[in-house]
Amino acid sequence: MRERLLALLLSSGEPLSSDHLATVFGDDPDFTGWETALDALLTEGYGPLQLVFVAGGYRLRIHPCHNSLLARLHGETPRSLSKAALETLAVIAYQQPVTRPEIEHRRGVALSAQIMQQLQERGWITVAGHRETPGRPALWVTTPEFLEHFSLVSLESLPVVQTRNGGVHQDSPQDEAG
Amino acid sequence: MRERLLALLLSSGEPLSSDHLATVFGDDPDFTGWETALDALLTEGYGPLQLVFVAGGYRLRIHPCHNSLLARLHGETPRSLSKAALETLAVIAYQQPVTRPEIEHRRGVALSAQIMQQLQERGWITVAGHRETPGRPALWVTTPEFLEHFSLVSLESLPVVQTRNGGVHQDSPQDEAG
Amino acid sequence: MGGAVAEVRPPACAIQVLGQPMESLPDGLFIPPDALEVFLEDFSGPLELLLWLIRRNRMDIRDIPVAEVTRQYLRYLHEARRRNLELAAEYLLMAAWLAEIKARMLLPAPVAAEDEDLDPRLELARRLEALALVQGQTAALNALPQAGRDFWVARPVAHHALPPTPPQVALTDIVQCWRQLLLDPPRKPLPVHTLTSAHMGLRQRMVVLLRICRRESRPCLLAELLPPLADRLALAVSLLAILELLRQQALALVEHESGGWRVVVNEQTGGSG
Repeated sequence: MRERLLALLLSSGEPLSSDHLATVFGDDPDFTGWETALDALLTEGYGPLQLVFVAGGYRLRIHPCHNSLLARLHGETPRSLSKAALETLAVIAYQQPVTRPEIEHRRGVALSAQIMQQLQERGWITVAGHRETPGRPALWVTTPEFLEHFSLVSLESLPVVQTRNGGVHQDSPQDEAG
Repeated sequence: MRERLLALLLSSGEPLSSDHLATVFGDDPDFTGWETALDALLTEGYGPLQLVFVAGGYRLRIHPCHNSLLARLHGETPRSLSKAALETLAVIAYQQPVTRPEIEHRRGVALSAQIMQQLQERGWITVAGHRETPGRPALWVTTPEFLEHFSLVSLESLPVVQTRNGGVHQDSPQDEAG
Repeated sequence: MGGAVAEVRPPACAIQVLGQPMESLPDGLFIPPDALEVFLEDFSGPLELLLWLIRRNRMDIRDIPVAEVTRQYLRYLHEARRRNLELAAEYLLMAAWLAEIKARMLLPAPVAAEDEDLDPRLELARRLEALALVQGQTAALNALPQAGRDFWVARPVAHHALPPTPPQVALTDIVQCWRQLLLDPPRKPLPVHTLTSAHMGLRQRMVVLLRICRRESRPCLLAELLPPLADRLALAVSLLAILELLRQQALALVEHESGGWRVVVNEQTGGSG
């Protein structure tokens, strides 16, 4: 019975209401117990499928655990990051926790809200708190997803960057801002 | 792995080719063995689903054992094509690329705009260019949706129709018209 | 038995008149009253009617007895006209063509010519064969398993909103970018410095604001406290200063009797400062 119910749901492009299902199954003794099968599907799902009640009817949905795989099929083709976004990400990665003014200070240009949003949507940066200075600016850090995406065990495994007149970059901008 | 493959196939509204699947799965070690899972699905299906190779890709269908139940939901043979529309479709399928005057010549009657529109609305035919003759008539071809609807792997798998003293029908009407 | 007719089942149009298969009709052209129109409508055009006549008479497309076929064809036309049925001009055109072929058949064939090429029936035979092929192909197509008739596809199943595709960035890009920033630090004035510069300092602005509020010693509108003709940065700093003073409870917001809010010095904490 479960398979018959699934056959109906899978072949339908729109949610099926209980009434509609009842009409299809009718009083046919072959189809007794479809309500029980429906309840079972709602709680247990079926392989990669979940049954949900939405818009007055039942419809199937792919279990969200497959989202990242589906994104590979349906997602737009990956684009490269803009230079501004890349610089911002680099500053946050190496200087975290860091405030937005500090990022601007480091890059020498104002930072558009769009870039921060883009990096946030990627799940690579997040706010980890606020600095207790006037205005309480948000402190930006990289996320575990960032580490995972770039196959980093921890932030310590970020490649060390040395410059000839070393140490300049160690200046924490928060000292300057404070 | 089978469930992941199913998730992809279920989420897709069109057949997925091996190449496309290979691109999605990539070299990711998490997804090794998807080819084996695909073969298993082809032979065993999955519950009420069967996997078929059609229009150059893999597509899930409801197992035909549920057909009578599905007919209850969807109604028996909805909107079947008129004889004229079916003949027009056959001419386009077998003679493509073909112009409208050539279709009319083959069938021996004028072709109503309505029929072409109906076939286009079903997504079965489309214009693939223009013949470089006076008036630049549109060249009609069938679409992948046509293949899928008629369970064809490719145009080469259209059933061969022969006349008893064969060969005469091979005269392409475009030669006559051109 | 005719040779060239496509090897398919009976004519693609299974002609039925009032439920009776047309094949069972007597040869003497008996069409039930009111059925001729239905009968003719079943044909796409004159070519198909002709093909049907040839098949019914078991004639050979390659060797059509034109006189007999023409006779039968015209009987249908006359019958239709007698019943005031409107026939497409194509039907009359076909009749003219048949008459022409018949006339040319009566002419003696030139001795030297290859009879194949000069057979006046050749073009008609070609057209009929082409149509027979189309009918065969149509039948073959219609016999294929069709979606919604012989099988149903699994409709695409919905999924959750998908995570955005990660951009193509390598770790080396980030490292390289950071190195570049270190090697080539920006030379432009820095926004952070602008904030701490003497005339724009937040702390200084807080002091000024607190002084104004104390001097006025009345609830002030927010607009009154903001510097007139100031640029965006100065406005932002002033607003920030007010917010900071509110947070430190040196200033307070009070509801005014005329509606809206006013800023006053908080006498409990900041008033004496």
